Amino acid sequence: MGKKILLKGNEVMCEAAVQAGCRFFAGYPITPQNEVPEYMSKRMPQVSGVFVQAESEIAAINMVFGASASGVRCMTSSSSPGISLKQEGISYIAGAELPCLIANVQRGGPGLGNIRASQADYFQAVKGGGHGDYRVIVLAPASLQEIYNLTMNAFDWADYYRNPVMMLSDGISGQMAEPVEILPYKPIVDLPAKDYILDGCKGRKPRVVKTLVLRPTDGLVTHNEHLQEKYKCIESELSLCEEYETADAEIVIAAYGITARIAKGAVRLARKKGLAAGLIRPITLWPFPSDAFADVAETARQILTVEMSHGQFIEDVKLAVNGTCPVEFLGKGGGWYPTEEIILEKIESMVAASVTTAKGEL
Amino acid sequence: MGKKILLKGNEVMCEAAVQAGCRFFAGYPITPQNEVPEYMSKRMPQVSGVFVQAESEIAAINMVFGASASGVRCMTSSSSPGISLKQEGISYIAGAELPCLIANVQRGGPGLGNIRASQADYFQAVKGGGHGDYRVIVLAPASLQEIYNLTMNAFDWADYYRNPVMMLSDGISGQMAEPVEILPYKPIVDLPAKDYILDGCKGRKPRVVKTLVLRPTDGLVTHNEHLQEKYKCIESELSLCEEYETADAEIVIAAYGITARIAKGAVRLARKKGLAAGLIRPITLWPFPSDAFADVAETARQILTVEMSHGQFIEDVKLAVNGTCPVEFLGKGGGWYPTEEIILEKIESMVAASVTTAKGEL
Amino acid sequence: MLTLKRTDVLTDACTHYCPGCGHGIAHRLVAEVIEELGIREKTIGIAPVGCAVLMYDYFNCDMTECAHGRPPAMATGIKRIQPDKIVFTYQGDGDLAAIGTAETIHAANRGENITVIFINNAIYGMTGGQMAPTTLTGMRSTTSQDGRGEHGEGPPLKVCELLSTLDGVCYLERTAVSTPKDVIATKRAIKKAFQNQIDGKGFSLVEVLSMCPTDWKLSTVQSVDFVNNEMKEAFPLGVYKDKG
Amino acid sequence: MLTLKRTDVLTDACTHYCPGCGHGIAHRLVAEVIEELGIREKTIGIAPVGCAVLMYDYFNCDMTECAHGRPPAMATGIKRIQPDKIVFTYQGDGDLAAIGTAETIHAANRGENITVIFINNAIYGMTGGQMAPTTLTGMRSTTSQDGRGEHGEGPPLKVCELLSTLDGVCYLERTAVSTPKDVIATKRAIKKAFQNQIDGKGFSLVEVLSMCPTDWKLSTVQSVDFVNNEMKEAFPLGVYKDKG
Amino acid sequence: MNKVHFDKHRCKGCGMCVLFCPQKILRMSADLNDQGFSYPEVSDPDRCTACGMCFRMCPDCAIQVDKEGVKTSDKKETTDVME
Amino acid sequence: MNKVHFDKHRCKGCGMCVLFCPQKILRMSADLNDQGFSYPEVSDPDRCTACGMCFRMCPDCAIQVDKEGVKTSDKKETTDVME
Amino acid sequence: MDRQETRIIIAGFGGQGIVLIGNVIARAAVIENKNVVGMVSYGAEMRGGTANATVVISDDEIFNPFVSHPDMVIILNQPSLDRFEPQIEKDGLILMNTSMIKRGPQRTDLKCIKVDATQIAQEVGNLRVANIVSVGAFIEHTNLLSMSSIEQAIEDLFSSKNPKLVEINLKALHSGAEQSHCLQPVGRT
Amino acid sequence: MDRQETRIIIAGFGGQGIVLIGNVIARAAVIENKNVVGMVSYGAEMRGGTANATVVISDDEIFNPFVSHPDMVIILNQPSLDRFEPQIEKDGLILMNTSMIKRGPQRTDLKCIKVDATQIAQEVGNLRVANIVSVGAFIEHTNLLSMSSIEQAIEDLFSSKNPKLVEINLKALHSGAEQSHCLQPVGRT
Ligand SMILES: Cc1ncc(C[n+]2csc(CCOP(=O)(O)OP(=O)(O)O)c2C)c(N)n1
Ligand SMILES: Cc1ncc(C[n+]2csc(CCOP(=O)(O)OP(=O)(O)O)c2C)c(N)n1
Ligand code: SF4
Ligand code: SF4
Ligand code: SF4
Ligand code: SF4
Ligand code: SF4
Ligand code: SF4
Ligand SMILES: [Mg+2]
Ligand SMILES: [Mg+2]
Repeated sequence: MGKKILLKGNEVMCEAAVQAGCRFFAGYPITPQNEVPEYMSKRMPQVSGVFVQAESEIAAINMVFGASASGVRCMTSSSSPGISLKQEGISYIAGAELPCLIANVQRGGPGLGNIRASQADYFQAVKGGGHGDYRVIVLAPASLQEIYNLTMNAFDWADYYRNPVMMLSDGISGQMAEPVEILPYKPIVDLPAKDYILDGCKGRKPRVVKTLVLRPTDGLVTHNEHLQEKYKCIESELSLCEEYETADAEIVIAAYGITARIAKGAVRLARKKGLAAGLIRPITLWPFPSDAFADVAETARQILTVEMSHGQFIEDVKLAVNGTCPVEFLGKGGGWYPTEEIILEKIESMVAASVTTAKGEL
Repeated sequence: MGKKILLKGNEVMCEAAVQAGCRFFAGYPITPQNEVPEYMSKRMPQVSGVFVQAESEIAAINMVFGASASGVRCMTSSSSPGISLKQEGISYIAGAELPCLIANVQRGGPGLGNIRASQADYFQAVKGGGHGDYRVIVLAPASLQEIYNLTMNAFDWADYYRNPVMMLSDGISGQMAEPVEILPYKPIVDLPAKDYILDGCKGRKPRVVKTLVLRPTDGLVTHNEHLQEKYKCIESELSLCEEYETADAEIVIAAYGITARIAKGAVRLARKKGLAAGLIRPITLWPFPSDAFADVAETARQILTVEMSHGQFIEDVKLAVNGTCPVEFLGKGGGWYPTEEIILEKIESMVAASVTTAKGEL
Repeated sequence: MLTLKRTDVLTDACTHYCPGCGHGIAHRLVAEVIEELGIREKTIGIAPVGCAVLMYDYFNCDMTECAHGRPPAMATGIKRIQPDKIVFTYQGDGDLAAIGTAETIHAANRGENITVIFINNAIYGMTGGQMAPTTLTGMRSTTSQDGRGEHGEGPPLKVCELLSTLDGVCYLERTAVSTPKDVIATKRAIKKAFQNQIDGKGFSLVEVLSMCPTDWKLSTVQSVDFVNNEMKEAFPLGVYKDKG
Repeated sequence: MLTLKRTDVLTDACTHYCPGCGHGIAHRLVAEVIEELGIREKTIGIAPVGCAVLMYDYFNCDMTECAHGRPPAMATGIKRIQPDKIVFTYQGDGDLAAIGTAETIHAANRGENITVIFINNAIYGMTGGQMAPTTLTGMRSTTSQDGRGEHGEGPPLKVCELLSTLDGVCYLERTAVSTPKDVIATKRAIKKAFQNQIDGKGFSLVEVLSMCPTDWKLSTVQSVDFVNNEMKEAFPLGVYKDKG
Repeated sequence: MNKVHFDKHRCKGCGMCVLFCPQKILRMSADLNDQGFSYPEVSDPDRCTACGMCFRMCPDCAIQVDKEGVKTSDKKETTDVME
Repeated sequence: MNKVHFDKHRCKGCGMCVLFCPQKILRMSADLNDQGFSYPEVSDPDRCTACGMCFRMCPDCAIQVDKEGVKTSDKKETTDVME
Repeated sequence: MDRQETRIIIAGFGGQGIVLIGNVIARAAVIENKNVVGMVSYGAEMRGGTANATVVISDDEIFNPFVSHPDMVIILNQPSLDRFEPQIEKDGLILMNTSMIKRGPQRTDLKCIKVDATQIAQEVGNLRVANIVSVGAFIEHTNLLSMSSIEQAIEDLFSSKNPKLVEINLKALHSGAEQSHCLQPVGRT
Repeated sequence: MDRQETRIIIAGFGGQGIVLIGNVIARAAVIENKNVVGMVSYGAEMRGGTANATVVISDDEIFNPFVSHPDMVIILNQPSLDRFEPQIEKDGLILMNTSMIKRGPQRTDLKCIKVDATQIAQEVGNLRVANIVSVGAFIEHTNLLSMSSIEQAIEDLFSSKNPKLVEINLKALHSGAEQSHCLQPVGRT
């Protein structure tokens, strides 16, 4: 095991990106992700990469669009309002099937909101805040080591599937510091040649990177079908999920990212109290590990969704479970943070209610 | 009944807005919604209103933000890529609880896509393409007369709930012309006084319109809880839905907007062929008329969702039905248009399959 | 007896600004002008996203706060609907000259009859000291750690010079708050920028060179010197446009 | 024998442009310059969202098409990664001077080493004739039906004049394609703008006054007259900046 | 031999060539091409000076002009820059 | 009577007043206010000319200056514009 | 498929007044209190290409406003014939402006109205009314709408602009009606 | 609640070096191979107000990185005392910089470390090391981390910058350890 160093989540993500060969970063300051452009502004020149502080989030995502079309591993980062501004660009990049990493260090909304952590951009990330039928691979790490590892993987997946990847982080994950092992980068998939790159047409036919499809009349329909096939393939290959103590769990908590981390603590407490609790934690939010949820729903009596928002993630839980198991909710937006104790309390009240119901049924 | 006049859908929406007292429009050209700014540029001065061709969609939505804070009924309009750009602004306006109308005359995506009609911005509109836990009332008219009526209602609902309303139109609905009865405006709810308006603090305490909530630390949590309560109230008061031949239907088509209109034709054809088909059509996409869907799911054997996208609306159908009834899908994005015949075919194949299954079950 | 004291157009609240921050001085000047012109009860101010975002807590008039960079657009919406009201925006250099470039230029070119107070502190204050469009060449910030200009950042953007080419603009002046004399000149400029609006003359902007000791990582004294020596050289003070 | 004929840097495709549209002439000039400089195999062009969006079908070199108004940002991404390649954008007035204002100004001010061909036809061509930032005062369009300037639209935006104030910019020239002489001057300017990039001199922009008979609702002859008489008056031709 | 040649199928009938021909030897055809446009015809080929004005103003590259007697510098077959 | 008055609680200890007092009669306190800042004290009140420089430069409006003998024009109680 | 409605496509070059044809027909349908939906091709598709418009007319509710397989087409130029002929419903109807189209339809199941629209328009005195000439021929040989509704529609459209326009368009309309002929499907004879 | 972990809040004025305290403690924990999570208050909340940092240390996995109810607090100024005292867990610990804080804690269940940090720092020769003085006192009177890990952390942090800084900070650390005292909870005596 290598030496562990203490870094902020935002910095961990950056260093992983650098290790994975990211050589272009464009971004615009916004709290709580400022460490990202700051780190990159220092680090990129050191590795002969390019850092550009863009005039806006919109410019930044379109610079990334250009960098990606040039074939380099590239990235942008922002927090909630800034990510909203990037939606058009994300739709373009997804439509053009270009790889890149987009980090959203979520903060409280709506509007300017505040700068506390939040998970209220789930819909935007997972369903698509931009226009059209596109998908972005969405990753939700729950520890800084996982931020590190997933960020490296993210670049591989982006290249492999020619698709943007979003790192859905949050103010706590970005700001907290934790010891992390800086592992060397090793690609986890065989990477295809980038035969779409615009680098001048020397010795080959000119290439075009575009999203407009006017001809034939149904050309865009065909392109969309192609995209959907790719998305199905990603769904079948990439759904990642962690389960903890679910085997015999009667109440399974569904949570992702920092919330899942806290929920794990709650499961520990519950187990100590003799309650059969477990945790299911999607690591990829899209593709959503629906099968794992469906399986859990077969054995669990109840599922408790915990999120730092007012019920977004829960929709995917419900869709996966498809009515086979009741799904309860615990969550708020705007900078509310769950604690192990609050979650435990909710578990206890669910147990109590189900006992009551059981009695009532007699 | 008044005289009917022939207008394009985009113009119908504008005229309804003018009739309902809309006196501010800001927008930026984009096909297939250009008739909207064009009509408004002519019409607004005639009624002493203000038309501004903004430098961008972002400027337009923020002009509307200002106009709404001034208390006037106001509106902006765009098509898919332009609506993506407005997401930050929409989140702000929703967070500040200001009324306005936003029209999305959807076109094919992702990216620049094409200019054919589409319904692939459903997620963006209904789940929220912007950041944070906010909701926008989303309307989906299926005829030009309904565009007219709902546009007038939209301003009432916006004022009543202090919430942005989105008219989710599409290239066909916007471009087609149909005879429409230009009815005079009558408010459909008792409108509350606009006691939030910024008009100079003469004779009163200064007011603030804002979305930043820093203090107390949980101020934004409280604000979000308030918003959620309002949203619950809207959900209970405003879910609108049309049902057609559902009472005895074995196969119920779920569709909205222009697709529902075509689907209705398919139901007619199916009935002629002796197939027990019906149609359920949400008029409000948010709030989603979940109860009506749940009811239908109790009597129907199968539900068929039809949409001009690759499976967005279907998620709300599934959530409403919650596993009580199988939900099939027919749809594509990028400018694919369903016909009565295609839908009928799908119905027939579903019937055939279910007969086979029934046989297999024997 | 003439008393120099806090105007009632400011609320009692203590600001959240750092010690020695120029925003405080600029706030007082704007508030005093509003008082002197007797327009408090018809003024609507627009706070930016930037250190001054909380100015709605500090001003005793109707206020709003707007998305980062969009105050001129929001002001357009307000002023067009209420031409009899006085509408001003108060914006930082990131807000006005980076993300809000398009909104600034087009509101100016349309000649919107509004007043813009532009606080140029050559840095992104609120977010903790990143490079602004107006950061000086060679100046270090958290995102130009080798000094601006070393990695293709270009020279600082001069907003008054830029806007002076627009036919729609009425009045542009660059001032500072780093000496008492500058403060007086700034107030005069701000007053003129509001008076222009009252007189229906159109778009007026006052660019105020202002101290940010915190993110410059300088003491108050050093900050004042920085404005007086470095910033005034990069951004010459004066009237850049005056349609009269 | 010298033959004036279609360059191979253009594909065989017939353009979708309307009869008499200036885009066709401008395309030829850009293509010929690319040929003459021998840079086809290292050129990457960026099509705008506007009537020229399909130019990727017409140019025989690597091309991309980008979100409306963002070509300078995309060009920045491409050029920074491939400084040895020749990167140009080709943009309309809506693209470059309305929605893309911020991207234009900041790429220019950073001195990005790219070439921008700016087709000013005073109208939103592709979307069917709405007012552009460069629409002339008094000129009617589908969104300025009483003539620009009657409802607070402001005067036309002069891009070369605006950008000329930016220290980061290398070369700015305004030309036209409405007479053979202008066409020749335009080609010379475009060639210089590409040569500057080859020489690493930084941001060069050529603004080309161009005909849009369709959305002006004029004949070819009237369109040519409109450029020569009205547009050239509002937008004086000439070199606005040349760092040499 | 004609010095000026028109690609009738590429032509959109805009008339720019006609307008700018200094010799005024061009006129639009009565016939329409496949796109439905009339196209230029040379009324008096002998008077063509091969000046290239028509070529320069044609938005559709539908014209070719052969300048006899003018030497082709190696790489610069097509040029508007008069050197 | 002092012509200059400090609102110690509002003061953030920036020292602008000290820096710009032409009489050099201001200094920062050893004591700290509730916010943790030292604040200005007048070393020699008699030498205060009520020039208002300290007031003008104070970012926190923590200073009041009474200009005796100067008439208050009706509406303009506070003014930096020297007329 | 048995439908109550008639689905029409009108197609030609950009400048041939395609939109106006659709407009006149749709307005006449409104006058006759029928249900009608009209649509015009839009956007970049137009530039330098063919233009087309669609009209759907029905006594019943109209469900699908979009026409991909028309019952009837009005074709003013050759490229449009090439494009739309294959799409026409079986046993449908085609109107051709023979001034601009050299060949007849290739399908044998179509009823075919022929009118030398450009030529007639020239005779009427204005090349631009060739579109209304076609309308005259179209109405004359179909049972869709009455000639008087079309006349009314033309009046509604032009009277406010210029009464002279009403006159010349009506003249064009009637000339088209008179100087056209309708061939029964070749296949059937 | 029985937790394996120790949750610490450090609070004071912006300029008092709060972040550094958190950093030193967290790094020392890493040196001892413990699990640790540190966080610093950020953004607009800082401007002109108090700053605070949190550290959670545990031999086990740390689940909740966010500290709302600390077991221990290090308080360098009066407003922070007012704000954080009520949040401390029952029977927790409070360290106070008595140079800046006039009153003692109001709760009777808290163990209380007192150190005249600003005063001691002045004696050490640099007002700015008052933060490290506090760390010395904190480590001396708790069993959380060894003094040698803290020394190591200080060296890691400062040696690359300026060796002199290492020296003065170590001196501050030890002075703090020596010149502080710990009071048992009033309630318990
Ligand atoms: C869309 C968006 N992008 C970025 C931010 C983050 N942000 C807040 S303030 C600010 C810039 C502050 O700098 P400036 O405008 O110069 O004001 P100052 O704080 O210096 O007064 C930024 C980038 C945001 N809130 N929203
Ligand atoms: C975000 C976005 N907004 C608007 C549009 C619609 N749109 C397409 S081209 C165009 C403007 C075209 O005008 P111009 O840039 O002047 O180019 P021209 O067609 O005149 O050459 C607009 C507004 C779009 N595609 N995307
Ligand atoms: S960071 Fe700078 S601009 Fe912001 S309050 Fe502090 S000193 Fe003022
Ligand atoms: S609309 Fe105008 S700019 Fe566009 S192709 Fe036609 S003439 Fe050219
Ligand atoms: S080459 Fe010159 S003279 Fe000959 S046809 Fe062309 S324009 Fe006329
Ligand atoms: S200029 Fe070109 S396109 Fe125009 S008429 Fe002449 S040959 Fe045809
Ligand atoms: S009023 Fe003038 S002299 Fe008196 S303390 Fe203030 S600055 Fe000094
Ligand atoms: S200028 Fe104001 S805030 Fe600064 S030290 Fe003096 S009184 Fe205090
Ligand atoms: Mg600033
Ligand atoms: Mg244009």
